[in-house]
Amino acid sequence: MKVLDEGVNPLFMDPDPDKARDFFRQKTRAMVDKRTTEKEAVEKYVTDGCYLAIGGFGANRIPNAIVHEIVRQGRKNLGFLGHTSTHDFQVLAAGKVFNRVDSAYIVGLEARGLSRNARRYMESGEVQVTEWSNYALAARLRAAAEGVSFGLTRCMLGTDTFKMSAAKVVECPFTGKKFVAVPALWPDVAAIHVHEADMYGNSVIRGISVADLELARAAKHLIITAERLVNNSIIRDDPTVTSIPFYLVDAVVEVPFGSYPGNMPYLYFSDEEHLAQWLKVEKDPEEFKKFLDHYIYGVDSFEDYLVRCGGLKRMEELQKLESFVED
Amino acid sequence: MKVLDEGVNPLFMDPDPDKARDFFRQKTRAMVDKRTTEKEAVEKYVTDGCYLAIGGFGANRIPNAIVHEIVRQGRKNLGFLGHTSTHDFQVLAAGKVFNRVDSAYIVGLEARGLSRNARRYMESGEVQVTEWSNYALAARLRAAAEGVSFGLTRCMLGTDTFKMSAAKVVECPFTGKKFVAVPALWPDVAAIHVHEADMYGNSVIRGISVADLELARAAKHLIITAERLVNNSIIRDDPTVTSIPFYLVDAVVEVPFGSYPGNMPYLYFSDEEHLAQWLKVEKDPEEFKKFLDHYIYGVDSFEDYLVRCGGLKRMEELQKLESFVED
Amino acid sequence: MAPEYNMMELMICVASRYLEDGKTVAVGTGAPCAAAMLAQKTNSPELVILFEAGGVAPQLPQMPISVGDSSTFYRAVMAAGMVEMMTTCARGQVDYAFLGGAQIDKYGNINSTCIGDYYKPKVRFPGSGGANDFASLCWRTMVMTVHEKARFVEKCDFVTSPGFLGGDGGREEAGLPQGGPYKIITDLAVMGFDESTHAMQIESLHPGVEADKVQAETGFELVIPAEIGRTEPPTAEELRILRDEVDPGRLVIGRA
Amino acid sequence: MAPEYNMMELMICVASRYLEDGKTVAVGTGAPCAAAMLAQKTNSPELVILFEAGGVAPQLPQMPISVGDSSTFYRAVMAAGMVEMMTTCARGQVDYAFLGGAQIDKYGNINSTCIGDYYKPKVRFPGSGGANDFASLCWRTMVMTVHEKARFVEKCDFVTSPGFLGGDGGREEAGLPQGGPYKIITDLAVMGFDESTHAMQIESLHPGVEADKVQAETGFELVIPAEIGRTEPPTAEELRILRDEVDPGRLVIGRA
Repeated sequence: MKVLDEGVNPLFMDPDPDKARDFFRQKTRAMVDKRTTEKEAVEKYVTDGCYLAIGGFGANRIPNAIVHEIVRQGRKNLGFLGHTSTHDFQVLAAGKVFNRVDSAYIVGLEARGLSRNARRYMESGEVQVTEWSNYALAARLRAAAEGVSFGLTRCMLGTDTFKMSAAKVVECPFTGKKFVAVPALWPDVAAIHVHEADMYGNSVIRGISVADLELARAAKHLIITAERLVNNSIIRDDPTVTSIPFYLVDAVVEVPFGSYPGNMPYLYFSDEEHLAQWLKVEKDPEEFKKFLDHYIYGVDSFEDYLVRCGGLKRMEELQKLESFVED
Repeated sequence: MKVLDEGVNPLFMDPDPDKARDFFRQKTRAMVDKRTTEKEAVEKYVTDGCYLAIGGFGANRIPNAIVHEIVRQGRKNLGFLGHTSTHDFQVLAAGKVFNRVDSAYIVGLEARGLSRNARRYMESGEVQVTEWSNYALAARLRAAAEGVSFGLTRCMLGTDTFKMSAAKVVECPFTGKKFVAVPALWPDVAAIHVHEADMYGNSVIRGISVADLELARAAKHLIITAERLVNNSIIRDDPTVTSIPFYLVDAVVEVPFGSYPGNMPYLYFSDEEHLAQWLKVEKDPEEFKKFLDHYIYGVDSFEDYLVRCGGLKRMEELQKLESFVED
Repeated sequence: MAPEYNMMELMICVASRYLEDGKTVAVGTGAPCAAAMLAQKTNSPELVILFEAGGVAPQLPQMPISVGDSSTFYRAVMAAGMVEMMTTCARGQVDYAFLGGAQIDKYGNINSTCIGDYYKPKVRFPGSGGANDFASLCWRTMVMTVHEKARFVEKCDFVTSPGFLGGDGGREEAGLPQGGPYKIITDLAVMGFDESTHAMQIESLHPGVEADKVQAETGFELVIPAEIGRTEPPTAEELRILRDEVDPGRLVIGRA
Repeated sequence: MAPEYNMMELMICVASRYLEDGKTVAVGTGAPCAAAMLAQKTNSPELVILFEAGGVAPQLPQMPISVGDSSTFYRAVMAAGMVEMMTTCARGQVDYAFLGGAQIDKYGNINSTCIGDYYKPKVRFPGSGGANDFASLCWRTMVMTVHEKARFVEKCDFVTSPGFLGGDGGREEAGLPQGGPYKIITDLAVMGFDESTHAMQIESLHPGVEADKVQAETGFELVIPAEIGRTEPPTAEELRILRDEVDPGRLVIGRA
């Protein structure tokens, strides 16, 4: 296949579909109890040096208990899929857990501003970056989910985003038109937060799915955190809404308010005060260190973090905000 | 892009994504009332010589009112997407409406047997055929839905199915591995039967979606038939289950029992007696002609057909079968 | 006294034993579906049944008439679509698939498209459907069929779905992923494939059947190993479950 | 007496007028979202708002904080995903998208990645996000920004998202579909692009602003047509709707 142009940055993961097939062949398809804790799930599946992806959209439906646990356990040298990441990236950057990033959106928190600490880390030279667009990364995951070694898009053509990617420009064998071939990406492990899951991992997401359906299918190991566990019979009552089947899943952790301080559609809104506090304390590295000790390193679990953030009272306020009922 | 091998059969539709874009640019995105009748929808969107695709899976969730109407209006020289088609193909073959077919599964009715009439038509030399597999055709629709000119799969490699297709073998620019490039397919018109739709075309499918989500996005014109019309507010109550948004849709027709004699999940089972009658009468061309006159040409509407098939009493029996309650 | 059984019951029982626990199997209507259901109730309670149109792990209330009918996702854990199922195969997460066809050759290639010249077919069959996809992408494809010379042919009129293509190295050369035919279960014997040449070989003979009978009903030369197994006939327990729980309406086993 | 307004209100009102009825617009948080909401309540009741993370035609209960927060699909007609939205753009069904960035050049190329050398950036910004996708695939991309020399540059340090690239024929040569920048709305003027060269040109000057002021705040030579329009200031009705219905909390219009 004639390559007309190619990006110059490193490709962090092997796009060989047969190696992925060999891996998936060994992964069990038995419908067995996969319930565990965030501590055990991270110990087992998020190992130093592995390539990690986080579901959701930055501060919306994120598996924040897993994100905190990764930082608390002090993981190092991870690869990271920086697609639609905001607060999750900010937390992981605070822990300096990654040293290479496939980036589409990093260091920012959308309308809230930029994370000074994440920027410092990215400007430090400690992190290798390869550029992509959001859709290019989704297309990489989708190609992996489809069991092929590359996907096609017309995004990135003609730009420095392409130049600083690891994509290639190819010619369509039917029309002669140019397309960007993006290499399939099978992350070693992904964590996704969902509304409901059964003990086997069958999961239901309510509202937008962002790129999580593709991610769930591309990830070699998948950790599901769920707002609540439901009986398998509840899943079977309405199989149309299941979007992640059990055989993709390695671990299931029940974490109520698991997306906090992020938004969880239909359940609770984001805690903008707490998120603003993150941005504020990042201005002073000393203060930030204390902040991290208080909220992440100095607690035993995500539940303790929720307590330090105001506990049930605060959660109820955020539930009220999510109802969008006028005052 | 180096082509290592290619199928020898004709490609019926242009896979140029820019021509499709120009078409879609003109199609309105206004949320307007699209309700109409099957008669008007077929008159307007299924024109002689156009390329047609039918949703569902042969005798499951098929838009049979549209299929009958196409035959009744005597359309000719259509192209047809013969993916997962069974009874729909049988009816359209009875009307001799198509003269070229992209085929993955035709002339058969799964466990029920083969349609003699459809076979006769396909063996007559009147119909041009290009071969594909079910997934290859789904991948062609998906490529169109993604706005690219081809999709990738490892299906069909090494077989006569590939040889008699219009696909090409290409080499992955990352791994050097071989893949089949299948050309994007934008049907001129598709009809899909759904459980619920609002007047704008926002549609809900309950149960398996087969290849209809890809088809809805690939088709230039889309006719939705729905078991029932619902108020837009019902759609907005649970946007997670909408799988076809209004801007893809040109016409909305309310057709209760619209998949009859096919199965409609959760509502009614297939009428195996009526389907068996089709296969039986096809043995005798004279008897078959009378049969078609009675059930299709001699009725004014699909509702009349339902009446001739036993009307409400029969429909209630099929509803009971669909409950899967033990006798 | 050994229980009595018909050939369909034998084939289903034999097929069910090859389906390992904790694996996925894509089934069609009829005998393959019965074999998978039987396996779940005997040796492989954690076998996962998939249907190409989108049904995942249903609690089948009856024998499906279509691989897309409501029963195929009745109380399923997911009701997805065809792309979902076929890409699950492509990723390497589907272990077994059952195929059917009008012809099969010595390398397990299958014809379900036509008899005679492609452009002027004597008989036109449905074509690939999902068969080529399964045969290309699953780890192990299986066939259940009656054993007759017109069906086991030296060369298929049309290769719809790939077996080992031209034999050893055939799939690799074509670019197909690892996989291919695993067991061909007929009313006479179970055939597998020689590990090096990938040619079809007899693995076990059904009760009362000898190798020359199988060869006589086969249109190409079978590999006949020095030692051939003898198919274990259905047990009373297998037959009880098959008849009482899997196919009480005798829709499949009544067809023998 | 003409109503008073701030620059943010002006930009939002002006932007809203360019959004035609019956079209789709992909919006971000803040001013673009306000412009789209205002358009729906004035000239374009059938304008369809889309969010890149999956929200389709929501009934926005408040200004979104994130393009993926719950409000972006509150009582939407569909809650989909990113692939759905971006492929809808790719198919040619998304008319407008709003982009932002740290730098924009004379051909409408945008930088939202970094200032300085890419490998040793002086400042690292978020990168493309969905911006490159929208700029590549939508028919008309729009920008709302303050007008300052450091932002309107001769050459972007990094081209994150494509405008017309090198000018006439730039997109075609790169293989991009038809599309590209449409209007750049600042606190000084509305800029469009010359039809043949695709270089940025002044289309209308805001009340009280002259062309030399705009040029002075621009780091490259603007095309200045012989006749330049004068931006119609916000009407009382536009301002009333914007202030009372679109942004009663003054989250966006309070930022001027």
